Amino acid sequence: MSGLSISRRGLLAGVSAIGASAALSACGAKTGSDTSSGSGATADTSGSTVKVGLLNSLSGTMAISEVTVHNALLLAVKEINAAGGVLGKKLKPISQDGASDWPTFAEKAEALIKNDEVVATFGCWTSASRKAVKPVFERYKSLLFYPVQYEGLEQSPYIFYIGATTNQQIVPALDYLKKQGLTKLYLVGSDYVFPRTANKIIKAYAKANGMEVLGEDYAPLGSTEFSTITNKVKDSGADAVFNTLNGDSNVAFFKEYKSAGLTAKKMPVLSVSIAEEEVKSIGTQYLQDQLTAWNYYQTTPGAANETFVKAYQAAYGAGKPTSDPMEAAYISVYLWKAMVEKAGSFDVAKVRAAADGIVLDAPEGKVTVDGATQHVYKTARIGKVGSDGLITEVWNSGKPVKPDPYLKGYSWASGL
Amino acid sequence: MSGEGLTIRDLRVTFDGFTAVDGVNLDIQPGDLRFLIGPNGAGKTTLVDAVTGLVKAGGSVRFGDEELLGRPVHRIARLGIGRTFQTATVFEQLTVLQNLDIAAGAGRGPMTMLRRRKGIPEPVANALQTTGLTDLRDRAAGVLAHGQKQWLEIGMLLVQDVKLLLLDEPVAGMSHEEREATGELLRRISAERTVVVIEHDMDFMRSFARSVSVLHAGKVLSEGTVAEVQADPRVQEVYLGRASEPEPELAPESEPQPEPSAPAAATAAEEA
Amino acid sequence: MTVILNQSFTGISIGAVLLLIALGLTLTFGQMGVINMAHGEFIMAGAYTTYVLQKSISSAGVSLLVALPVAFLVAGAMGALLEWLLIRRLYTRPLDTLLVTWGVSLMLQQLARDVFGAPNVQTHAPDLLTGNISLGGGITLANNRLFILGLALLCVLGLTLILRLTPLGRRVRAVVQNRDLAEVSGIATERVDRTTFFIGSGLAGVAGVALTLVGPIGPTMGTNYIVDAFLVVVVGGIGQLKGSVITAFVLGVLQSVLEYSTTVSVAKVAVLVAIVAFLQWRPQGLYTLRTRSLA
Amino acid sequence: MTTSTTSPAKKVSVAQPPVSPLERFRVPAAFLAGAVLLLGIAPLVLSDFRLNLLAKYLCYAIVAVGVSLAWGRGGLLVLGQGVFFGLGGYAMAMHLKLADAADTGQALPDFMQLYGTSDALPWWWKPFANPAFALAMTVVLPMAVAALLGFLVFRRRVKGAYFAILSQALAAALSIWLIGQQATTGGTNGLTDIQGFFGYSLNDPVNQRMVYLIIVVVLLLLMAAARQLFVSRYGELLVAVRDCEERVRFLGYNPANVKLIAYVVAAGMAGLAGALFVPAVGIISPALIGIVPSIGFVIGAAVGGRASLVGAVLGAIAVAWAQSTLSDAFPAAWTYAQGLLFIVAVGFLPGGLASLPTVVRNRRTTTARSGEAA
Repeated sequence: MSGLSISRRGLLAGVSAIGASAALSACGAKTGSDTSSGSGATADTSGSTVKVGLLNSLSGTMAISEVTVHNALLLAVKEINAAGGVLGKKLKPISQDGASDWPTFAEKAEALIKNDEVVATFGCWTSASRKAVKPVFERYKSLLFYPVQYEGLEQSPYIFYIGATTNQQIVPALDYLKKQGLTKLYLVGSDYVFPRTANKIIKAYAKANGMEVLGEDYAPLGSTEFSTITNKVKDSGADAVFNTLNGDSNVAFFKEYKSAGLTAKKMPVLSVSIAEEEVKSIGTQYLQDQLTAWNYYQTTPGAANETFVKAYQAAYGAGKPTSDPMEAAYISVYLWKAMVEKAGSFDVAKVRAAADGIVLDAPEGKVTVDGATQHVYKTARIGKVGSDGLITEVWNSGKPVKPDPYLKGYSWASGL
Repeated sequence: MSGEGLTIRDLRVTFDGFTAVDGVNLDIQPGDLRFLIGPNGAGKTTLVDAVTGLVKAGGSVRFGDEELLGRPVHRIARLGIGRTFQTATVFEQLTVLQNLDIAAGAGRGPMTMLRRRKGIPEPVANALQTTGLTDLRDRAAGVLAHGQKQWLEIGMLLVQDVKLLLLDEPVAGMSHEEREATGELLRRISAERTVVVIEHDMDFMRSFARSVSVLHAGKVLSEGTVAEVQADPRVQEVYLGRASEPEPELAPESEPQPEPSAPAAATAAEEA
Repeated sequence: MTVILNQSFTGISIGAVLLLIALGLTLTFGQMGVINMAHGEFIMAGAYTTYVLQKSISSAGVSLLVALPVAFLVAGAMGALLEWLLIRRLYTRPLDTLLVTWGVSLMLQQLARDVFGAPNVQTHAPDLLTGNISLGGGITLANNRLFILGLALLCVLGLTLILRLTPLGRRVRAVVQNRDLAEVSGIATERVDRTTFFIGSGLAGVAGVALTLVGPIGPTMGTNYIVDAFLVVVVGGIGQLKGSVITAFVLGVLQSVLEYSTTVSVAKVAVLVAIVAFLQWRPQGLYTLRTRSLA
Repeated sequence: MTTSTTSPAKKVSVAQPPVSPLERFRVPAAFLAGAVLLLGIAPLVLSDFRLNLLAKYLCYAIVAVGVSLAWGRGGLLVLGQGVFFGLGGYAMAMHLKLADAADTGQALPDFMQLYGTSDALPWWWKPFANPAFALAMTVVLPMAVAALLGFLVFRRRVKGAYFAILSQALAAALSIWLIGQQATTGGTNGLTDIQGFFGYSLNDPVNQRMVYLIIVVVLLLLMAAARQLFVSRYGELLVAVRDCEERVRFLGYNPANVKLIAYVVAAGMAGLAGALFVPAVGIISPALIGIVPSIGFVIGAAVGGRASLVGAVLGAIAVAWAQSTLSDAFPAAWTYAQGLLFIVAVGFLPGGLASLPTVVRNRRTTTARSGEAA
């Protein structure tokens, strides 16, 4: 934060009416010189309340998933306020709609930081929206808590990654398949960054572990025609399908899969983007006994989860399922609260410094913040879809897995 | 007398098996004022469509030394062949002056095109004068009366400086005085250009035609001066011998359904 | 060989879906020239009709069969309403119709979201339609696809009969070929327009019922199909049912063959390029009504 | 159908009164007022954040200038402007990513290091390291694509509806293709995290303001250029082609070329807008290219008044503003309002809001006249 550009700002009024390009050369920081604006987060913490930003898609194609996360965030804020707030201050949630559009996410992130002066922001779902807002949070040195499992390979000082990184979801899922003797895989995914990165990891893992990847197909996001891909899968003779499809495509894929005569018994599908909410919209008719990989299920045992599910259903309706991203969103607010209280301040630098080692008895089990990577230790859980639409755990990693977003601890991943 | 002649040999146009023009031969000399007459469906408008490149045709159509068949519409127009339509077709959103200025400008270079029109080009002023539209020049063409639109169309052909004018029922719907004035105008124009008129109005034809071709069922039935044609028994049979067909004078402009030559119809059909 | 046969069937079944979603458009777009972007939402209405009916009729098979006519009526009524409220005012402005109905489509999507919720809903397919028929040698035909194929062909047959044989069909064709003449001949063109739109939109509803067997049911499901459906009619040629039928199956097979040998993205892009190239060759589509002055 | 010319009942009112001297100065005066407002006043009264938002809206406004030309005047419903916006944006973003990488001593842009399949820069990225080439491409690339598509489509007289549907298909195809090439285009993420703009850090608000000023200047220049096209002989010809293409053909013009020019110019403007969008917002992604954003580009112009330059520009700004302001507070209601806006503006007010004064005036003065005027 240098005063260099601030002193020059006075120039602006004078030059603004003059030809812009000429003026450009007269002032402004050059790239490379570390003068990131001098306008870090200017959160206002003087009053009896502090604002927190909730940045989710409330409209557009992603609203389906993100509204549930938004609900979980609001629930956590409400609970925290009821229990006295954070450092004696009540939280005032400010919701902004990312509208399923990445540039809009960037715009809204800026609005939250600059206009609403929030102390921290919670939200984003897709990798693309996270990538879009990342420079904004870095520019203004403000914090984002990201609640969704993602493709790893990222470590921004201003983002806390509360969802699983690849070694807490993809790698354990592969370990599980290997253990079951399902070594010939077919990879089906939506065409975006998470499936492509996940599949890269899967292929490297397979190579090192004597497994075989027989085919790899991507469908454009929102694609609903899967007959050809299903034919390819069927003809491949694979033991199992590793499914990284997203959203609507899953519905079409599983309907096709079933009518092609493929079942969980013949060729199980392990999905990493199907949680309880999605099971409901696809239908157990098509999904029964198929596998999923997450860190949390509605059925995960423990008092913390019982409380969470009860509170959520009391707030949003008895039949409403809870899912992994919702749980991660919910605990992200509590984790932030714990960091602030440990730091004794809302100051971003102090909060970050206090983060390491924060432990929470979460609905998904014990989670611990890893200060170095700003990820959390999470337990990997493989689940099976039951006839009631709920997912029950069939295997877990036994203990929380240390986050390793760049897979540095895995020798087979060195070439990635 | 100047201009070039139109030579048509064995012209054929078929639509899905229906032959609209069936081996027509025509020779129109420079400076002629030729009338094409014939009952409905005789192929008059289709013949003009073929000459101006609107429909595909077999045979040969030569204007001077140039073969016209197979050329795109705008290339034929640039050779100096202009036409009007049964339904007067002008640019309704533009003013009379703008209509004429556009008609005058097919050969303009890019720099002229990109500049605003300053003043009134001389040919445009002359055409305004000739067609009597000078006072209406800043009015939108869409609000002109029917007859005025047809005059505007003729004016557009004048500024276009065409050598051959093909007019499709230019006096339909005009009052007697207007017909006379139009006829005089055509006569004057034909001093320097070749004019072909499709017409149903026999009085009008008798007054102004220099030569006449009668079309029937896609073929030339008779050709010659007004008197010769009128004396031809085959022509009388075609016009009078069919009970269903009323006396042509009595049914000038209510030509029913087929022959939708107007571009508006073409556009609508294509867009449908 | 097995691959080829299986892929051919896949292509035909993709074609059947395309045909079903485009069939209504051959009337509203092909015959009437209306670019109705809300057509996709009529498909959605058909799908939600199935969902609602299934809540009251527990048997999946019965509810599906009941849904077919009900969805036809529901979507048809929506279409007739749309025609009466908006489209009839816009017949001379086809491009503006596109944008206006896009607005309608946005509103209908939001309506579905408010009524049924933003997430997809599920319907239960009858067990009979979730299996497949094995012809031996690894060749299998999925029952739901066979059902859709049959339904599509049935709709084509029905539509052809209506257009060819009934007085209504004659009036529809008369209005398409020459509105003014039809009007002076004593045909109530406005009523014919509305009826045509009713049938076209109703067919979208039927397509929606069929799509519950293969795809997601949600507020935005219509947008997945709308451009493809229009392309089928554009390539097939205006006013000609057979053009759309052939096009749907050709595009379906093309898509499935390309998808099998390359990737879905490449196949999609390649099909679109092929369509643009085809329209270079035949700008009026595969079949077209030839009229004079219109080569 | 045909009535006699001499019939007294057929007296017509003057549709276009001759331009009065007052009218003559109205346009430059309005232009000047707009310039003062955007260049002088807005930067003083708006916060960094709001000014940045305005910069984004003005990028949409630049697209609207081209839409007004091609659609308003030329009658070409350009439903694929997202394609050209995207091409311009990607051309610019590719250069800026390469410059960022060079600043930090990297051979490859960050996303390629993460998701790429090769250690070498793809050949088609290489020329974009040259700023002049990249800048030229932001305009040349969209114009070339438009010229090719326009040539194919207009030459074969593919008409309005087909053209609109093909444009949409093109938009869909390009966005699918970009998404599929993640290793070299960033896939769905697009190109993000852009740090510098020709050597100036975009993290510095001063430079952000300069980007805003550049955008304003470009917008004003393009509006002036479009205005010149509108009043030129070409502008008159374009209207003639819109109203009756066949007739123009018989006058010896090739309407395909007339339309092509409007289409290509509009594409160039959209490309420039996309290029300026990148430093203003810091991202370009396939989400800005598909069918929905392409319709969005047209809607602003439709609401404001497609045939009116100022109307189209203000419409684009207003719709973008409403979108970002109202969608937070009332996501559902906003969607309804948006749909209703399309319906009312396009269906019942084809001249857009710009025509509202005229419509009201006409209604007041002549209640008897049939509402034929379009």
